[in-house]
Amino acid sequence: MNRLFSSRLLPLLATALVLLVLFGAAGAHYEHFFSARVVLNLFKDRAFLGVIAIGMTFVILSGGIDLSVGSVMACSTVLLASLIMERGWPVPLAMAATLVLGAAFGGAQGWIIHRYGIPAFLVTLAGMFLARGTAFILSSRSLEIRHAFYAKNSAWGLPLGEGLTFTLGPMVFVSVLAVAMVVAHGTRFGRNVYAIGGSESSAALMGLPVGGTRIAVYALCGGGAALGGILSTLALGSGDPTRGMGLELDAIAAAVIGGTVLTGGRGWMVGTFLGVLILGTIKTILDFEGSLDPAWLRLASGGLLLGFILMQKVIAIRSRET
Amino acid sequence: SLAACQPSGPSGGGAGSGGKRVVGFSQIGADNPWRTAETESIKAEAAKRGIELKFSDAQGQQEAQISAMRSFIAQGVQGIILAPKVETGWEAILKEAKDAKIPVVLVDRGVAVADDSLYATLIASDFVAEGTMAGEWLAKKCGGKAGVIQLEGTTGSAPANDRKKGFEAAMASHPEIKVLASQTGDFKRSDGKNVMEALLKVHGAAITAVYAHNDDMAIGAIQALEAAGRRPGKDVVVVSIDGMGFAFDAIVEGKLNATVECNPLLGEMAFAALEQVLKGEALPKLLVQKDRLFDESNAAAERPNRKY
Amino acid sequence: MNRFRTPLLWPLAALVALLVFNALASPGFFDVEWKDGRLYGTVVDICNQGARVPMLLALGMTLVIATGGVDLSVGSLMAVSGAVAAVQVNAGASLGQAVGLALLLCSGLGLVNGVLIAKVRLQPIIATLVMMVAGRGLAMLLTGSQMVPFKHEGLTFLANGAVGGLPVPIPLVLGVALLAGVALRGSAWGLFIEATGDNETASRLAGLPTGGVRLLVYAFSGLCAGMSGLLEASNIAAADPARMGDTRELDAIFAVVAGGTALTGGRFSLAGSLVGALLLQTLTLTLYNQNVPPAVAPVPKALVILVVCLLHSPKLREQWGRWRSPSPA
Amino acid sequence: MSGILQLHGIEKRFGDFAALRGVSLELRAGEIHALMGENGAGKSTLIKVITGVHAATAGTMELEGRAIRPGSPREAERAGISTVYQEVNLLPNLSLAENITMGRQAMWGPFIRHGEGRRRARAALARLGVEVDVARPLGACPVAVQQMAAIARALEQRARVLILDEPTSSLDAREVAELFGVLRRLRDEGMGILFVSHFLDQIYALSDRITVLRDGGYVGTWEAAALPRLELVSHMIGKPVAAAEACAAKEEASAGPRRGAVVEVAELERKGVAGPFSFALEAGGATGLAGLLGSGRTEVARMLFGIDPATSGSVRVDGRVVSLTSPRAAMAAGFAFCSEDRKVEGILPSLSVRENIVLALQASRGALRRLPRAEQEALADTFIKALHIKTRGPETPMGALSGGNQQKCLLARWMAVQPRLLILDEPTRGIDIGAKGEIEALCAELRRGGLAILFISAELEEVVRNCSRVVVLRDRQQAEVLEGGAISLRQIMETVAAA
Ligand SMILES: Nc1ncnc2c1ncn2[C@@H]1O[C@H](COP(=O)(O)OP(=O)(O)OP(=O)(O)O)[C@@H](O)[C@H]1O
Ligand SMILES: Nc1ncnc2c1ncn2[C@@H]1O[C@H](COP(=O)(O)OP(=O)(O)OP(=O)(O)O)[C@@H](O)[C@H]1O
Ligand SMILES: [Mg+2]
Ligand SMILES: [Mg+2]
Repeated sequence: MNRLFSSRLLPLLATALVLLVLFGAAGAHYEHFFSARVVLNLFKDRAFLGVIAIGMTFVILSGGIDLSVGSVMACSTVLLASLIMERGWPVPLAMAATLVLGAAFGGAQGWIIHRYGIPAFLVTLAGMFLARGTAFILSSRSLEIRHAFYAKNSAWGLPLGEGLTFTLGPMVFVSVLAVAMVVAHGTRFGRNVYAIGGSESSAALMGLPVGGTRIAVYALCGGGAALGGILSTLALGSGDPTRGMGLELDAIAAAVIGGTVLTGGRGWMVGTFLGVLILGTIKTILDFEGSLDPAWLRLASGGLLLGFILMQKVIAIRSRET
Repeated sequence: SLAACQPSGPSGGGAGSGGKRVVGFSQIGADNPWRTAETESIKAEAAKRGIELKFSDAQGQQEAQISAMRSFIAQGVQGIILAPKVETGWEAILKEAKDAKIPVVLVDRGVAVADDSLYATLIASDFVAEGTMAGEWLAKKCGGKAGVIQLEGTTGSAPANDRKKGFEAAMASHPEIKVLASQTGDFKRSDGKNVMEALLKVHGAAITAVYAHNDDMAIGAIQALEAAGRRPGKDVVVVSIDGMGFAFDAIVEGKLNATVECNPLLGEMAFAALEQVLKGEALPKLLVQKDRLFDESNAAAERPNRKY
Repeated sequence: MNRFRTPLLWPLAALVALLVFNALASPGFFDVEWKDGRLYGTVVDICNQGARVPMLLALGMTLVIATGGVDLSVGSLMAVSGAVAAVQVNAGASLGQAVGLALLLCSGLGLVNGVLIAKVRLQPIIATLVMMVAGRGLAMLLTGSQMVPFKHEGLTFLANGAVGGLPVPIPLVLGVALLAGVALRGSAWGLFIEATGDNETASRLAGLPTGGVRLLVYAFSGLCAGMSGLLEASNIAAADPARMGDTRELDAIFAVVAGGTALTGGRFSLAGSLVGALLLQTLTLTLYNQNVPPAVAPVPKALVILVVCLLHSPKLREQWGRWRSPSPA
Repeated sequence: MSGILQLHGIEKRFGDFAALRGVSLELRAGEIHALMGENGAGKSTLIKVITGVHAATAGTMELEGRAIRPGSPREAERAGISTVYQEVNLLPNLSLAENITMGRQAMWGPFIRHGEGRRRARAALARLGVEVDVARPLGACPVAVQQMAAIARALEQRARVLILDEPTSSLDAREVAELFGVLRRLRDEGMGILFVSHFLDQIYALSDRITVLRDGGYVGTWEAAALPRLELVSHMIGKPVAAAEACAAKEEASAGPRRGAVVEVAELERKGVAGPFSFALEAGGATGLAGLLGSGRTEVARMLFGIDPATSGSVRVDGRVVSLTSPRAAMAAGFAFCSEDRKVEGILPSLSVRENIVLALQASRGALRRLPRAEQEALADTFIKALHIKTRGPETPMGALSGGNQQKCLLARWMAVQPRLLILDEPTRGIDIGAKGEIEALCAELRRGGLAILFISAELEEVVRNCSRVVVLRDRQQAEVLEGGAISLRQIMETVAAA
């Protein structure tokens, strides 16, 4: 029983282990790396990616994929900015509207995927163009949000000493993670997501609500992207239609590094959390290195990613054998 | 289990490796020759001054630029050079830098912040002015009457927005100049050629001028014009922005009519400014690059001076 | 027969619809002239620009997708190929050497993708994502991150010359497609690819070399990306390592699926993919021709993707059928 | 007794093909009703119409007097119809416990009580006499356990109507007995049970009434006690009793001439999984593997075919040691393996019947020596005729065939390569009696040509009938080898049971 449990969680443990090794090695090599500030930055800078990756994990667990998250995020930052600054909406209302629209957009994609049996890849590819286009139509340039609410809340947070604060972004990220873990593991909806990902036809034959669950999953992911957008406006104080280009690949990579299988049905929310931290650590290492020219930077980030995945695989296989 | 960290931020001139000065440079990307020239210039200047440069290539993402700046702050660099991707969104990170007493020098475009003490100075080109300059020159060259194709840069990018704005402002006073079509060539030579190829079939002889947001797209357009049997530089006026070396060559060959310089060699100015701030000297908030226009009258003479 | 008809029907229908729209909206769309010993016109442009990138990439991508995989690295491999060729000819290599080396390297990198997927058993998206990032780095490394212009008649001829009045890329891509089609259907590789994509476990147990099949398709995809990169570089007489082929993998994937090859693997149709790629290119040129503002341009693109997918959807047809002949309750 | 579920004139078309043509059926409360018919007769399709997987093209249904028209299995389940489908349609990625309780979990507010779920699942399986770790992922369990889980899931739901589509195809005698006990109890509690099986013994042991379908049409319904077996078979095949007799007679397969050992297995073992095993397989002979569920029969087959290669021991073919490190290597040694898990390891659902049949032969020839299309078609035709594969044509996608017909295609795939050794794991799963005879006859013919067969079946009678040597397994080890006259049902049972 115990052995079984650990063997199922093995990829996860391997991931955590490799992250620690990576962090430790970098800490030994670069001055100032081993600091509270670097760890905090990891959370601050990836909060929005984290939220989006969690939504993406739900989608991947259900056997789908969502390429539209980067564009939806960009679109919601512009929408929010223009609602607040151009229409004068109260900030909470504008945020709520953005969240609802993001979720509705995701839900609509889910509905098309389910109703017409079109591959998620394509529907969300169309969604990606649509949301990006909409963002550009809303504003072709970045919009500043200058508002008392933002001034007050963007720097608000738990003081950690040494002038460091655990700001709203990381807080939201961590709470979303906690909720996602409970939902994925402990609720019917969460288990249905795993079921659909395991085998859609079986899930349907077992009488599970396939359609509703699928639509909800994409709505969740769309909502997550919108929330990510909101967090990014809080962190940056602006909306920008070009933000989040290629973000979908980062979100997918985070989920996969965390052990979520792209064919669906297997994976963990904590894994995605680790995946986000790993991507962040890799980037931080490259920034600390700071002497790579762009060509080597790309080779190195590809190499680090590959090395990480290989190491994770080797550890998982080794420990299964012994 | 993290080791207690030292208070970060610049601890006199001693932080970094072995008393060497460390400066961070956050670059937007490496996706075009102009930007590569800028990066090279800053790297070369750092090497010349014996400064260790922490270079970060954000691959086109503002978020990556911000996290790079956070890493710089965590490393306790003495100064940061930032080439901001867009105008907005820098308030928080600039404040973090200021709190850590690290001066930030902005290069090639500005930021929108309420409190201009957040950065030391801005060494910038004025994209709107570039667009206007190109427009005015084109209007003069065509005698106030033309059918123009505008090749825009990457949709939503600051230079594309501003160069379009500046150009259209110039056109406002020339009612007989018609912008026949305005399409994005994504700042790429290949897309510039593809778009031009297509538009030539639609507008044909009505096209008498091309305005491209960068030199690359202009070269692509010239190739398309030639393939269609037109004579760029002669029966079609081609104007672009950036002033890259190859654009000068094209002017000398008579295929490109003019290019507005947008100087990427900011290294020397940037580091000079940084030195001044670190010494505690006051600096003007804006050091505008005087961008010049080159056409057949002065391109050949200038060509040997071009380093990029 | 059956296999031949179904996948081609819908992308062809969409293509025809788009062409009809163009014929009505922009007179002269179908005009073709004979100029300097070659055909000249919008339709020729569509085929030419389409042949250079989406069609070639789609050929390779079709086989990859048929095995149930995907190849995100093709855009970066284009850049690698262009970089190699440009650097080679500038160093005085002959056309054959430059082209040969570029294609060899790209097929090799494709093969690396294949090894990571078939032997190391990484998920295709991840393996090719790594190659997408690293390949771009390699291209930039080869060129010192600079654009590399070249003056080489042979190499520029590839995309700018004409054979029998047609721009070279058109007969080239048709030739590659024909060759691939004959090779796949004339041998059992086609069957093996489809079987691997349909049910890999079962195929392996039936004795198919599923690993070899994967190696082959990723190498072929790399080769196609290499050819496409050569043509793109040839077209502008320069290699653009940082930007060439950027996001073109999405175009290729769309072309393949529009052409009736399912993303889940199994049956494939090369002809369908070519039509899908043409559809995409026609759309792009239509947007230019109609002077749709670049900010708005993604929207019609999204709509066309949706419509084509809806046309393919068997569920939609089923629902239509039910709606048209309601059964007695 | 009253009709709890009534079907009137149910018709179902797939395109222009009529899979069901006006089927009417009445299921009463408190009866076990057998649904019989040859492969492809339309049994599974009828069940899928009842449970809302397929929408009927015409016809009506009533459940307890009220008209129903379920649009999905979910609606059918809500209405009180619980179903075990033909293939195991559960979730391989989730635990047994979750599979059994999915959708009906015990809740605490919005949260699932996982512990309670495991308890319930354990109880449900225990009712069927299965003791396993319910936290194990379903995909890692043997097919038989998966099938039991599917049944447990259906029983767990207190339904009015229970439908079982070939639930016993991979169960052995003991489990079948447990299952039948439970079904009888449920019948006595007033449930209506619809039951599909190809085992006549089981049908007669269990059912009260029998309905026969043929080619999608309704043939009739009889009291089981009043319908002699031969007459049932003749209704199923649609030919007079004499033909049915011939059909039954074919079950007596004649053994081919013995030609000495071709394959010698020595101390074959996969560490920690199964073994060691030592036995010989003769040309022209059939060797059976017998044992309980999970006794390692499938593992032996997988080792021999190089899927999970052995870690020690050797295999000789004609005296030469062969390396069995992959299926391809095993095929090169002349082995062929027809898996028990046809959905995952057998069929290629979107490829055609023809392609499915020629696949292994083509693989053994290599990609470059493509079988000419005409030869492929001839081969497919031959097997479609010889095995009576019911398909609209050789180009029909495999996924559209009935379960039994898919199984026949897989047999055809392996017969086509003309192997030295044919490993058959549950080859007659879901095959009707007529076809069983055909297949056994074909095997006999192959054996006459010098083929050796390794025969694995949960149905011990079949093993006894077909095999000239039986290797009995216990706890994933070889317990004993029985030969010739020593082979009998009793002897095998005793060996299996010996502590
Ligand atoms: N989805 C489908 N599309 C097309 N034809 C189908 C489909 N499903 C079933 N059929 C056809 O309907 C017929 C009846 O199939 P069905 O599965 O009901 O048979 P069955 O009686 O259950 O046989 P078996 O004993 O082999 O399971 C078969 O000829 C089959 O080919
Ligand atoms: N693919 C697999 N992965 C993990 N364990 C497996 C696998 N296949 C078989 N096993 C395990 O090996 C043991 C032997 O199972 P096997 O299937 O060989 O038994 P069997 O006698 O063939 O039973 P069955 O009646 O199910 O065919 C079982 O406990 C099973 O769980
Ligand atoms: Mg059936
Ligand atoms: Mg078995």
